[in-house]
Amino acid sequence: METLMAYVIGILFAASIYMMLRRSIVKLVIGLIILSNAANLLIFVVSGLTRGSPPLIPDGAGEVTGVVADPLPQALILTAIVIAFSVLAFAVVLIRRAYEVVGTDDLDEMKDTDT
Amino acid sequence: MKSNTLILRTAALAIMPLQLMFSVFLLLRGHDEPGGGFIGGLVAASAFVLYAFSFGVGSTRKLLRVSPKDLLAVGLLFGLASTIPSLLAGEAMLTALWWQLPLPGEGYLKLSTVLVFDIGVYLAVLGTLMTFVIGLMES
Amino acid sequence: MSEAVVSILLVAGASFMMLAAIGILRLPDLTTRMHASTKAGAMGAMLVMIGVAVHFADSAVSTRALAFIVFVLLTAPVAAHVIARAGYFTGIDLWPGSVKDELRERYDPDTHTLSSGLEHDSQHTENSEPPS
Amino acid sequence: MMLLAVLSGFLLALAVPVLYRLTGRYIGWFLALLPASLTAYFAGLIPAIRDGGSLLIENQWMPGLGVSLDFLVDGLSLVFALLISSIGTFILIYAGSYLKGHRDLARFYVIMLSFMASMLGLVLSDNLIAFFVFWELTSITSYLLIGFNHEDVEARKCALQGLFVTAGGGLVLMAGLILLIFITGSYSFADILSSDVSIHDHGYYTAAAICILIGAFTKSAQVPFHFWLPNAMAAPTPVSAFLHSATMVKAGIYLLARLNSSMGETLLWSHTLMVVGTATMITGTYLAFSSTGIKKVLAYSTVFALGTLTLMIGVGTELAITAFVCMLVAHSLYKGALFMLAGALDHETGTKDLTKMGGLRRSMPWTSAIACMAVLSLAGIPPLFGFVAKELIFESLLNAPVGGWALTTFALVSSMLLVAVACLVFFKPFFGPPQDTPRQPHEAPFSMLIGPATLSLFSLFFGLAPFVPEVLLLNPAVTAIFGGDVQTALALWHGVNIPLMLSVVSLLAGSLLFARWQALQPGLAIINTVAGRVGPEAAYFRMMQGITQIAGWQTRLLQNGVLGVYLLTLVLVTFGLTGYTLFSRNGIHLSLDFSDGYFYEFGIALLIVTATVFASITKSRLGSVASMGVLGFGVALIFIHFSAPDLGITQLLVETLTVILLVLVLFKLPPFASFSSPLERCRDLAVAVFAGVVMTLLTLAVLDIRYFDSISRYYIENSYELAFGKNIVNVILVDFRQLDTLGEIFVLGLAAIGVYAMVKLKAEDQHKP
Amino acid sequence: MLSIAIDVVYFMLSLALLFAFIRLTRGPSLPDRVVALELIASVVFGYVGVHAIDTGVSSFLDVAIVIALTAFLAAIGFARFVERGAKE
Amino acid sequence: MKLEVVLPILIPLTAGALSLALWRSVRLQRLLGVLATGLLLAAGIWLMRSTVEQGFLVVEMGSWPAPYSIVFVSDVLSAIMVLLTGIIGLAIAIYSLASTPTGHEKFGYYPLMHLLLAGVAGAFLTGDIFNLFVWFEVMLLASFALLTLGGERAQMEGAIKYVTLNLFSSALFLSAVGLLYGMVGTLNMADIAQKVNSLEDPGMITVVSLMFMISFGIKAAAFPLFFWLPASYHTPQVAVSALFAGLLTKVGVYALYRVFTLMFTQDIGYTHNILLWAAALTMLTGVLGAAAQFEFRRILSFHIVSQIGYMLLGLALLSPLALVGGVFYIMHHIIVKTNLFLVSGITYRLMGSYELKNLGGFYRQRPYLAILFLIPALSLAGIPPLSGFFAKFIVVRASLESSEYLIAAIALVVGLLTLYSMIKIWAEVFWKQVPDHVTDGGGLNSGLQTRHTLAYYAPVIGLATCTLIIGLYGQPIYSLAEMAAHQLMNPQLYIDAVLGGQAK
Amino acid sequence: MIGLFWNLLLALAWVALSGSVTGMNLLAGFLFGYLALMVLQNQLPVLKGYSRRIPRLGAFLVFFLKELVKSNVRVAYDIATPVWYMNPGVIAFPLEARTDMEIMFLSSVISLTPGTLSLDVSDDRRVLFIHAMFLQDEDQLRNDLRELEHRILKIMR
Ligand code: NA
Ligand code: NA
Repeated sequence: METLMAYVIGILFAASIYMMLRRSIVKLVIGLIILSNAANLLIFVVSGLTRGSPPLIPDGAGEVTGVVADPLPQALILTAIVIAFSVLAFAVVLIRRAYEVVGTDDLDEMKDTDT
Repeated sequence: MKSNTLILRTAALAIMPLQLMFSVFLLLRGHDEPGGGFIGGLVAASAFVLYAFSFGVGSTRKLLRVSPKDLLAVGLLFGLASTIPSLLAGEAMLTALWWQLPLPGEGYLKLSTVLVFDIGVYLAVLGTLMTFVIGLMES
Repeated sequence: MSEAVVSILLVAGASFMMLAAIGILRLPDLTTRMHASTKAGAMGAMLVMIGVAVHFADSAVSTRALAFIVFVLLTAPVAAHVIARAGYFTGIDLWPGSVKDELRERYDPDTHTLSSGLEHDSQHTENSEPPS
Repeated sequence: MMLLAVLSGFLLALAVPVLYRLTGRYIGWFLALLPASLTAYFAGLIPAIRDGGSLLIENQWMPGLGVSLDFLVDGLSLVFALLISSIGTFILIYAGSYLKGHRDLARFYVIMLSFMASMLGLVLSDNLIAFFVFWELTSITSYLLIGFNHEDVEARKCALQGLFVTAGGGLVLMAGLILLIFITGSYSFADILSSDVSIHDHGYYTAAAICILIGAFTKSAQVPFHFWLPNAMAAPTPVSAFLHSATMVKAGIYLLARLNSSMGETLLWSHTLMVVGTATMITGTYLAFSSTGIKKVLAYSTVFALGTLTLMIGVGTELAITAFVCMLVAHSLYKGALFMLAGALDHETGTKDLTKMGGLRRSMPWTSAIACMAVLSLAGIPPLFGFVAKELIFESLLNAPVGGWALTTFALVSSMLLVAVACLVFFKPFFGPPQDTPRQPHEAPFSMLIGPATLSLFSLFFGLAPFVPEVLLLNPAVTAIFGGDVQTALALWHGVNIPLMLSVVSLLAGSLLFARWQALQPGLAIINTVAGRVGPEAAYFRMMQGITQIAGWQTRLLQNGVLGVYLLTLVLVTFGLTGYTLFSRNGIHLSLDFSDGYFYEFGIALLIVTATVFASITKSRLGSVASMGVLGFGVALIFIHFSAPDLGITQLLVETLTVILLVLVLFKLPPFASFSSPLERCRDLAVAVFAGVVMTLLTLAVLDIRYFDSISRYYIENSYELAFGKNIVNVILVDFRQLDTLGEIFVLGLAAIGVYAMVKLKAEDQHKP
Repeated sequence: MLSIAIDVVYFMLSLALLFAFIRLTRGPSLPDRVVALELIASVVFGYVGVHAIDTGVSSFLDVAIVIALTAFLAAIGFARFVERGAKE
Repeated sequence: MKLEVVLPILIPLTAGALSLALWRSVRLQRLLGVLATGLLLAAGIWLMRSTVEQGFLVVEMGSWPAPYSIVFVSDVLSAIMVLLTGIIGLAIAIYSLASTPTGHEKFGYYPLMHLLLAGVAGAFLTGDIFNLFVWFEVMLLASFALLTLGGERAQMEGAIKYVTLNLFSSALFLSAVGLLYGMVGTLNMADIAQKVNSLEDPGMITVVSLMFMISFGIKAAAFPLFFWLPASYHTPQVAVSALFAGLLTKVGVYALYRVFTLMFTQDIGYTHNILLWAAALTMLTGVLGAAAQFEFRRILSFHIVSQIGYMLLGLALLSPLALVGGVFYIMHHIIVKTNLFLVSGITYRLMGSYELKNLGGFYRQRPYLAILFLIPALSLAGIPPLSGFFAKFIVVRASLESSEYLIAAIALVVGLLTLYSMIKIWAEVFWKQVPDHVTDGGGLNSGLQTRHTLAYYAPVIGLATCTLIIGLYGQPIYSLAEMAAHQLMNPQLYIDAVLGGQAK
Repeated sequence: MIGLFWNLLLALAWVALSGSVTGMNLLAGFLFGYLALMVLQNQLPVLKGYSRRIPRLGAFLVFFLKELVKSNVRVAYDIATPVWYMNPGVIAFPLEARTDMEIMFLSSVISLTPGTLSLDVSDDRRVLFIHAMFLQDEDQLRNDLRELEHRILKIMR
């Protein structure tokens, strides 16, 4: 299953990069969202997929016995999801303000600061 | 067209308390089951978002009483406060401290810096999301 | 025994969802699609949850399954209502095969008022408020 | 004491603003006390070095880096130190008068004193790095001095030119010095001079020598870097006088002399010096002859002198070094004097153009008398010291180890031209019919004449009694430069010999040239115009222009403002580099073994992929957003399916809220538009696919590799026992790795503040401070 | 028997997801897409329930509960959008 | 408990949260701004003293043993960086009293500033690769918010580029952490280093190390990943620019230093060679970019890029001296670059423009400001005896020592072009007369309010003094850099310090 | 409704006090709470008639489930078969329900029942507009809806 997910991850990265390369700011943000999903999935997949044994200690037991999914990447991804959410919320509002202030959603017209 | 309806408003009043209750539930038992401060905070926030969608921003502000930023600040301070006992105790920062308070009957109430921290997370998440939503809806 | 019940419940639930999915794919307009999806979807989910409750036969699980069902029953119709209403009022056309529309004529898109049509209906005393 | 002596200039400079308020118009006299006492102090050191000895005074600075403020006093450094402090004394006095009432006089003195101190530090430093420090300080202080009239755009340009050339050379010099340090393993001139290490045979020698020579040549205005020096005339006259006579341009000469005994004696070194020196010498005199501004004429004559000095070091015989020292002293004396006089003329007549002056000997008798002495020395006419130097030059060239006659011929030619220049400088302003000048000429004040007078008198005195300076100073200096004990024999009169004959020839021919000066001017002007187009100065301007053009082109290319291009670059670099590394370090292993998956897992994967693709290609932005929601659901399903319920919940919640935020924002934005051309889309698609392929290969490669077991076992085992929680993920979040979560909520908070401010703070509130 | 049923259910749910997703891509109007998204959420509920049975881990139910409580908000958000008359 | 190791994050975090709580009282926030940054500086000094005395300070967060806990590790490099954070923080906090528009103060300027500092300090201290990511994000979001504070058009345009490119970098970082974890199963940097160094065929580690390199390279604004910086750094209000200029890119540089001395030293011939050429091209493109600019802050922004090249060079050469040079360069650069931005803020305040063509007359009217500009400007250009000279000298010397002649030549040429840029500013802003089209000499004649004068000048004077001290009294600084380099060259010291506690 | 709320609150309090969070315990808490409220309802006007509602609620649930299944089958049949038998349309349904809660509850139940979907309430809250899928026999539909309404009002009032 990891193998399959490797392909899914590749497609997610490709799609996100394609979207980020668009000139419309909305597409840019959608690209960013896909990108964060791709990175999260990547962490999840490369640290190994385990079916049906979440890292929860059953009632009455002191520890988990047998195979259990690796809890550490899960914790990392959780943090990463929250952080990505914060950043994306910011980015979403940013593009709206940018559109209001600049008056276009075409990124190619937003080059006054550089040139 | 006018956006809120009687049905939505009334349903919101019914659903929202459930969401809030459930969010606290998620917060409190997150140490042992799926949940925790973050998830709890998100559910609480969605309760207020529902309210805001149904009754508008002004009412939501009134309902919240404090500004979302204050919630956020309190949450962050809670999060930081959870580090202080360990520092006072001379332990490394963020060392969890647990106190067991005997309850009437056989149970114990487990109080810990971890819980304080989780509450901080809950409030911070709630404050943040309400800041987003109220800010966006007002503009 | 319980396995059989669970299996039936699960398959039934899944069938409802299938049905909803087929409906949403096949039916001709928004409102008819919603007939299929919101109810059947909720129904399917509830059946599955009942199956879960039966399977675990544990009070904690049952409580949660019940809570789930309550939540679905509360939220699904509200969502359906809100979407349907929004869809209707923004002018998404009904299927041409529709037989009647008693709403359209009572809605004034300029003032955004929706009248009951009963304002001058003296016949309809049964439900009118007593004059105060 | 030595440290204080060197740094006193800086200290005094700091005090100038206060002193200026206290002393007012006598500031020049007052400040001159410092160089005067320094002169006395350095003179007091003469006995210590008379027999070829040297003093080493050590002061720590940054020992770790090998930087110290050690000072080396020997014949060479002391000659320079004395010239700097003594001429500096007169310059300070002179400037007080020349710039009387100038609103920036205090600033002038601040920089001037710093400049003087830097120069002293330069010539006295034993430590190579400290030497370089002072070297650069002279560049920067002279920049400030040249640009003293900073509101004049020309002055700014000239200052920049001087700085660019000298600082650029300085950087090369730095490389050279570092290489020299590598070669010798020492930071000290004294060590290097006395070391047994064979510098010449070291692999770095050539590079070091070239770098050091370039550094010295730029500083000392050797061809082809000579062009900045005349332009430095934009500075007020006292600056020019100081810069040309005793400081700045002499720094490079000093360095060459300093290193001659250890780095010289190779073909590279001596031939380069001879060729460059000769070229500079000829160029200098020619340009002096063809100029009309008095300061320009003097400046080019400095170029001549610098070339001659370089040539002498290049020749490198005992005689040549002796000639070098004499020329150095003679030139400093007469050039300092001449510049101050030129300043006096300018000050009193209001013009710098020689062709606009005439007959001033009547209105400015003292000035003309002093000028007479200085000019005689310049032209190398007895009994002035310039003559002694010139004789020695001819003699050493005649006896040069290689190319003696050729060099002599060049020297003769330039000597002829120089005589003509000397006549020009002297006869044009003071003789002939009086001309209308912007100001009514009258005699210059005492404070402006005391400097040139004293310097000229010294020229005279040294010429008449050359053994006095010889015994005290020049002999030790020659010894220091030559690197061995040398007995010089200076005299005014050597009898009738070839050098004398050459002098006579040059005198006659020079007078003839002067007579034809007026007639030659138009022709010279044409030559100069042509040379100006192809000469080194033109090259400098082309280079500066080139820098700006390349910079502009590069910036337009790289920083073009288009985010897409930035991203494209970033993506290509990222995945190109990663992909290449993967290919070269691990190889490509494509696996298509999906047998471990269940069909519904394929279903979820398919859902994710189709949702992603649809989100990317749909023309409906809300379709895209809804599709993002589906993507979120799909990812959540993966999480749930592979044992991560907390992740599943969080993903779903966050997805829902993201959709809500997007929706709240999107209705203020216009619908999707397609801006790019199909070609661009194909390009982007190709890049994106490439990136995706690399990520897939990378993931596949890592899947096969697990070098070590995860540390997670610890959490699984201790979560309940030690941290009292059964949800291990949550325990990690709030206990084992609580700090991550603490950071995370602050990230949330920051996003909230940012969003709030963006939404609420309107641009019109900005400009209130 | 149960395991067969579970596989069948997984299959049906996958199909349902697919159909719903097709509707989502087809639209044509935004509410159509939203309805499809809602249905997908419902299918995810069902999926989670079945998964809980499949793995024997009841904690997965919590996922379903939380989504049930919140997922409909997206629909309400979209509805607001539609009501304001914004263009697709 | 080594309190000094955690204070550098606790102080700004608390100050940030408190400032947020004190949202309505700008006065208290201002007070807190100066107070907390002052405390941060004090903590930095404390940390520096302890670190120098003890070599390494390690705190295992939550008292869980490393590598299971997140550790904070202070070595000399970290301590230096934290101390600099304190210095810059205090300078900016004071400067902000005068320069920050009221609107910004009312909308979270101070909380953002504190949290930015917290993120920066956290990144410098953490010994955990994922925790580093978290602090990066704290810093990044604070910078996003500060960058957009005010909402002007240029800010928005700049921010979109800044945000996008930095998010790309973050995603790359995160992916790299995931891949690394997938292979070695740990997050503690010392643990990773230990494990990676024991591998026989670390080819895939090299691949992942490149992802880190690119990600940090983006944060550090190295060639060809720097676009976001010149696009945005000149857009926010000047105190923010200055804060960014001093600290942000240096976090990327620090991260590169950390991972490419500690963790990824198994394929130096490849990785560090890439760094070397990146360094050279960064220097060149940055300085050429600056040569094409005629706006005060844009020139300075491009020079940040250029100087990042020098710092990378120190790392790329990976010799003791080169690392000394790199560390020295970082110290020098942070102070000098911040200061130049602060000076540009004063000129802006007085004449209302950053365009060189609209500025002028400062040498005449504000000679002391001219000196205060010249000190950092000449230092930046590497003119002795200022700090930049020694920094450049060491780096060039290290390049020559490593027989990288071309690189040394580039470094020297870039030094010259830097001087050219600084002189351009000097000539235009200070020497040139007030341009004719600027009426009334701008605000030059009226000047600043006295209340503001102190707040504007005190940080500039303080930082200029630092520059002078580093140059004139450089031995202690040099020794520090030497100690830092020694520790960086011997990663086993770090590993033992962090994981040694496990054995006890 | 408030009664139900109080009852739930009591149940939760019970759970908290007894310290064991299980479904059975919650149910027990609910039962005890229900009994307590039954005792109290005569004293507190808010709670008036609460005890009767729970049994009615049960009855309603049975009715509702029956309707649900019935109409689901009907809709399902129409969806699953190639030919459409539906006659969709929007009807105006005069309300007897008055309070917000009643109207909401009714409309929700109507929406949940396949074949009908509440669209909106008129501004004067007297008419509910319902989209129905099968309008072949409109009167029958109205009657069914009316019965539904009555049953609901019985619980609510
Ligand atoms: Na792996
Ligand atoms: Na802890």
